[in-house]
Amino acid sequence: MQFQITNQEIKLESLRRAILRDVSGAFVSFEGLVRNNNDGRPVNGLEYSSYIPLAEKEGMRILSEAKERYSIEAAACVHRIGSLKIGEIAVWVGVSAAHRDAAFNANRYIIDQTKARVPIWKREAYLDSPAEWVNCT
Amino acid sequence: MQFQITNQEIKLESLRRAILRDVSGAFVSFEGLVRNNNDGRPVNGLEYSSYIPLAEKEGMRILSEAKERYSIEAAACVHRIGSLKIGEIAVWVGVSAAHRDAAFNANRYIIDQTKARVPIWKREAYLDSPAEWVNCT
Amino acid sequence: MKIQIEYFALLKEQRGISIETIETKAANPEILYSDLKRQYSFSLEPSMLKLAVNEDFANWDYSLKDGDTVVFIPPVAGG
Amino acid sequence: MKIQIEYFALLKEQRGISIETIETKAANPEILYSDLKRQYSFSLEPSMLKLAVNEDFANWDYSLKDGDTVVFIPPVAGG
Repeated sequence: MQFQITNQEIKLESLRRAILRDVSGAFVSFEGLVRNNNDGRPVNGLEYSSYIPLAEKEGMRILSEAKERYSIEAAACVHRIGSLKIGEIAVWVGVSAAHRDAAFNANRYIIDQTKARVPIWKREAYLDSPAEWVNCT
Repeated sequence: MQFQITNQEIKLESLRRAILRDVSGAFVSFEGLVRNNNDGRPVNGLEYSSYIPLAEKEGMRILSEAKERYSIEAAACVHRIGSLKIGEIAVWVGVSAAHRDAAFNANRYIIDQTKARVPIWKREAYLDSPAEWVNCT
Repeated sequence: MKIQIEYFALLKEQRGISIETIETKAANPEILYSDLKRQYSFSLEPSMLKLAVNEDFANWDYSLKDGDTVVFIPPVAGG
Repeated sequence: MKIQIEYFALLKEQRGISIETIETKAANPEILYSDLKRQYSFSLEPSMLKLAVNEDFANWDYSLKDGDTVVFIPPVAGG
């Protein structure tokens, strides 16, 4: 179980390997990517910031909850902060389990709860107007 | 949209890249892995076989259905055949979408339908008893 | 008429070969499978199988024609 | 008493700095935010914020003590 805030590029393969077990029959990963628009407005890139000590604490709580609720082997979540370009990975969630039902449900739980509860903020740089903090209007 | 049966090792990174788009805000991947037991019986490895022409046809139908039902950008599924060892990837499903809801739901649809409809068979080699065709008893 | 049959998984194991061409008078795949099941002691009941003719799914009452390729599809278990 | 305040996202932008230590008589974070909101014209209503004291979530009626670190948490939007 690992929840990490990082300012480095997210490297998929090492994260994936760290949560696979010999008993794992299913592995589900989610990637949140910087896309080129938000509700149709062209986006240049994103800037993420976080209140890191609380983010990592709350993130670990979410992973523990997922492990209690679903029959999973391991789970991890890494969220990047700083300036990101289109196509870059902002957040990654990986879950391994014996069976796919638990892996899908736990992964969905972790990303939904992370987006709702973990103190991370996103500022979108638009091509056609000033940057805006998402959700803060 | 690609549905492929292969006897080669499944390479994740090139598959992932092939379905990412600049509009993709979410990417969900599923891996079905060979695990070291089935219902508690120790497993040595698996052998998969397929009726390939029909498998690829039915697989493409499943991908088309997923694209009709969910707002996704792209989807692909690759299933390996031949002898697999513990920890190897038997099946991979990747879906990109603007939003995570569609990516999760479409991915789940594709793997569920693939397991139910695509002519692929699995023979488990047990450590303690003769090999068995899964589902054929 | 001549019908080509491909066998997979448990049926291939029980038949001992993966493909054969046979001469048959079976009007449809239901009758054909019933003949083969008796001949080779296939353990799978037809209700457990799906059917493909000429590389696509077909119904059990499909009228077999000379040169058709038939596949009886055991329960699948991908992934 | 002395309270350390850290600002993030829109609050950081509107305050112009990310951290400060202030002298205050505010009994709890609710009163403290109300003071700061007036002083710096913060646009976010308290109902939109969550609150952390000393690196964990806290209630708005928490009794502030000398040396506490307070963070007002704007609506989050990770991923």
